[in-house]
Amino acid sequence: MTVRILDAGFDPWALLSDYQRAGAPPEGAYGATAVFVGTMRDFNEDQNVQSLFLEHYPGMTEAWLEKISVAATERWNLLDSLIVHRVGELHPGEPIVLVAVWSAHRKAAFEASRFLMEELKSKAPLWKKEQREDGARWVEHNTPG
Amino acid sequence: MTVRILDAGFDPWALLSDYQRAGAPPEGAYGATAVFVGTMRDFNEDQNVQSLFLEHYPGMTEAWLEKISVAATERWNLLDSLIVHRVGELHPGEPIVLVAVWSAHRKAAFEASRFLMEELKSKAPLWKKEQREDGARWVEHNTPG
Amino acid sequence: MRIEVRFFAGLRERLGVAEREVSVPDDTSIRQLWSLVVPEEPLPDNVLAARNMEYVDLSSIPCDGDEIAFFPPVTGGAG
Amino acid sequence: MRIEVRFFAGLRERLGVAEREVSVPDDTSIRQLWSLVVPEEPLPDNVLAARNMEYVDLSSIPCDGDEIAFFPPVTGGAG
Repeated sequence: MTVRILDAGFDPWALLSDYQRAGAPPEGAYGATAVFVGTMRDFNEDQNVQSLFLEHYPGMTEAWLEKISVAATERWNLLDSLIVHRVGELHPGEPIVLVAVWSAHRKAAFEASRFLMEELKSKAPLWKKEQREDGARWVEHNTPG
Repeated sequence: MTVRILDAGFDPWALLSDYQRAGAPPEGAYGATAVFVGTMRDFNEDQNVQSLFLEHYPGMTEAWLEKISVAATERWNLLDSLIVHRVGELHPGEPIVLVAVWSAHRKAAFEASRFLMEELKSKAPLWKKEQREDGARWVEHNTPG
Repeated sequence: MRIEVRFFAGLRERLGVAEREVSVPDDTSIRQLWSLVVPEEPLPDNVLAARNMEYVDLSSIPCDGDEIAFFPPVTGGAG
Repeated sequence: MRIEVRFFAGLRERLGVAEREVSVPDDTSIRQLWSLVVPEEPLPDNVLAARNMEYVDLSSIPCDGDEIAFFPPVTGGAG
């Protein structure tokens, strides 16, 4: 069970490859891996977004992500989970968030990955400020999934 | 929209990295990527499985996977999809199937990836033969997801 | 009419045949085709059939030159 | 009691303060704490509060040495 806050760009596939190669989770035990990657789009609500600034609450953000990881692990009997979230300045096409879970069967993996994303978006202390052509503004709320 | 049947081992993360780097789907357009990887476990119904042989129906397997890809693309307005399935002989820890979808928002990605896996498991012409300590046997049916 | 008949997986192994081209009367249904090709073996309850690589009902009637496949329940994917 | 008060994101920018250590009477609720620290600004309807990095109700009463954070609705993740 791993949670990481990164202030520089990351390649979700390279990160997953390294994570699995390092032996977590144990090979042969899991049959299902579900991954979600959230990427910065170049539009939001029909307006061009040029860049994004992501603020977090150091300590609490990690604690919240660990809390939901524990909840998902217990509820779906996960073999492992990984949450990675970017902070700082981002540009379109860059990954913002990665959620991955490993389980014996696919039902648990599908449900747990979706649960983690919804819990992350609704309560993890992270805030986005969008830089558009007409200026910068804090995003007011997340849309339901 | 891509479908591939592979008769040699593959690294799902390297494959996804190459696929995205080749420019499909277009960067900045998608906000959500959902991926499912099914991996060979070293047990099934409480028995050790040493290896697996996967047979397919060349032509029909690809046609079925393309058919469900089109269905998912239309239903969830996907920006792209990728299905990769192994055939031939496999060992524990090896990936069997990769499903990936790209969309503007996460709801579509979560639902479409799960739909594709269920449609693949229930109707794609593929058959598994397990090699166990007590001999080889064809798997009789898939478990519901 | 001439039909290319194919068998897959456990069915292929049990019957000892992967494909066979047969000549059958017109209006032979897929169910009847089985009996003509494998008279020694009753049609399995859970058998699936495809006509030119698309799922088809056992009661349907193929055309000359069609490829008809019989196979057991599918077991692809993982997880 | 002494409380470390923190503000994040739009709230931090608007108030022009990221953190401030304050001394307030015992039994000051989190809601009252806001009024003491930011008397010029009404408490936003949608404000969230955390006590020592855990979500907490605005009516709860912190202890000496606690860290209390106020922040707007969260907007992390993507997709």
